[in-house]
Amino acid sequence: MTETYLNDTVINAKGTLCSRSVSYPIEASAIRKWAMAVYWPEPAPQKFMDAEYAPEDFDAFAWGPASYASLLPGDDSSVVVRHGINERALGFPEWKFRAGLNGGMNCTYGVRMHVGDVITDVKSVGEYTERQGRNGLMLITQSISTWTNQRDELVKRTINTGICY
Amino acid sequence: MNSSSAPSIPASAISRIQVGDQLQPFIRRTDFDNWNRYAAVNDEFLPHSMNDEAARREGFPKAFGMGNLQWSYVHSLLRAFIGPDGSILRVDVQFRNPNLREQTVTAHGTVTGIDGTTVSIDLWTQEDEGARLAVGKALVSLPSG
Amino acid sequence: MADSNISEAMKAAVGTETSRSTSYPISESDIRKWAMAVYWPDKAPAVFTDPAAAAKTVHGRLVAPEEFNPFAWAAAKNELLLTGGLPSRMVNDPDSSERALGIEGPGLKFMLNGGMICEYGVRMGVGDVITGTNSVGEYSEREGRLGLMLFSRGVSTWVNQNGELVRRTTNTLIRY
Amino acid sequence: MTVKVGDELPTFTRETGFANWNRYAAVNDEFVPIHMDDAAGEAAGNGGAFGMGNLQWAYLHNMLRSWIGENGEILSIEVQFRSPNVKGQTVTAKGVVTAIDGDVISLDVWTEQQEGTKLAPGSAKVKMGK
Repeated sequence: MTETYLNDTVINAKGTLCSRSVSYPIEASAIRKWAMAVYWPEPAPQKFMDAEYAPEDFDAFAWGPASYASLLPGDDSSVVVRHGINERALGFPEWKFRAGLNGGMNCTYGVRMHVGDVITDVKSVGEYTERQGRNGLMLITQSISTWTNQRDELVKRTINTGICY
Repeated sequence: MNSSSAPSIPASAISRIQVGDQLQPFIRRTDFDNWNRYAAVNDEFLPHSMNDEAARREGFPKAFGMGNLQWSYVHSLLRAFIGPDGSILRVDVQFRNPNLREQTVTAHGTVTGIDGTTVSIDLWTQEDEGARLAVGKALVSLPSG
Repeated sequence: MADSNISEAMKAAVGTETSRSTSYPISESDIRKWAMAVYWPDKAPAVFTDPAAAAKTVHGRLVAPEEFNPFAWAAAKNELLLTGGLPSRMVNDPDSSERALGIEGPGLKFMLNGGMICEYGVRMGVGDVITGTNSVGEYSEREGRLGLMLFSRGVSTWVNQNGELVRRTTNTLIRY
Repeated sequence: MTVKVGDELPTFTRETGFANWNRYAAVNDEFVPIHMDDAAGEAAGNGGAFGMGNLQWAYLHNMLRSWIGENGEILSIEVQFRSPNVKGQTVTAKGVVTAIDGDVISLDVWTEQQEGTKLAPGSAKVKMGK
């Protein structure tokens, strides 16, 4: 039985900047397809077909970043972590979980994304906590993703919560 | 697999090609992974390619992939053969059998004729047991030299 | 039992232009994602993902894979040249191509993709706007393992913004 | 439009299954076996394939966007994924105004299935378009 997941390495990692990804320039075509998919089977609003700007939930890193760099010492960036953070490179224990669930998201929006914008995503470690649940001791993970555009304006800040047991 | 023992030909110049040459096969294990990605780019979301139940309702044992993806596999096969400076002039393919889930599909080609810098090729895709899924012909042109 | 599913009206319709579409300008990401999808799980060749690598080829720019479809997902403009109905891609109706022509279809229940022939002209690349015109191709039929099978063809001709032929595709639909 | 606490937003509804999920995977490159293969979803204990939390997230955004109008702004949103979105469910995104502070409107938002079970409850702050 695991007594705790939270060793000093995990606790002290809070706030650590883990990676920086830079997107390809946002294209009208990507905005259009995104809107078509999330509004399907109804037509997407015309403003998205015209790519006036992207829907807030648009992921500029879908289908991969243009460049990716780990910010962790000793990590050669060979593993591109799109969701969450590189726990192995952070030196976290190699937990063996039966399940990993998307626990939720929390997002604060700044300026909109437009065609031609290049987004930078910096991921950092949020708070790791644990809780006793039906399935035993659960680890609740948080990763924080901060997006800025080419003018350094905040686009969004997302906290992703994962539940592992 | 009739091509495994034959020499495979890299991206080529016309002078190095002979009738009878086999193209380096293009191989994919096929499943929802491939088909949904193809649907993604071609907006081709067909129930019988996304859902076993839907395929069974149409009388197939399980979900099957798009003919268009066989078409792409054949083009990938040809592109590797002609290299970046060659061109595909014409492709003609018939779909004979469904590409069922979990089959490994191999695209093959054999050089059947050379006329100047134009090469004719017989091509086909086959599943693990050797049954042909798509068969066809292509004309490509290679850089001289 | 009909001896033939090919009516006089169907024969007379061969050659008729049915619809025309104009694409949005082809973008880098359209090409990149297409190549990623069709080569997956291997990496797509750099000529489709890296403009610098593409510039070193005879094309001198990022060009799309030959089989790339600039009309996937959406077109900037769709024009029906006939009033009979939607283009066949939009609905799952074996008679849709005849319906679009305003003539009666053979009323066969099942349809299969019978194959396609494609002739290529100039390559498609970033920024190109493609105009595609669909027209009615030849009908034929023959007795096969599924009974009397009807083969109908649709011809699609694509040109770019300079009027150059990009490709001509003949699709065969098998109905039974 | 005058907004007051207790106002309910026009809903956004979708019948969900592979047709929606695979389209979403298409644009988000989210081709995960549990979302596209019943056997994989079953192995994960969900009785079959199930939809992405990200798509519930998108549906909530769609609802908010249509309510706030062209010039409105979504300031923040937060959801928890409580229950899987399984095949054949009709998912409805709903919202209700909980507070108004100047031009900032707070809302409870959630998605629910056809029987009223909440799949993804959360909250949001928005500004209406002028």
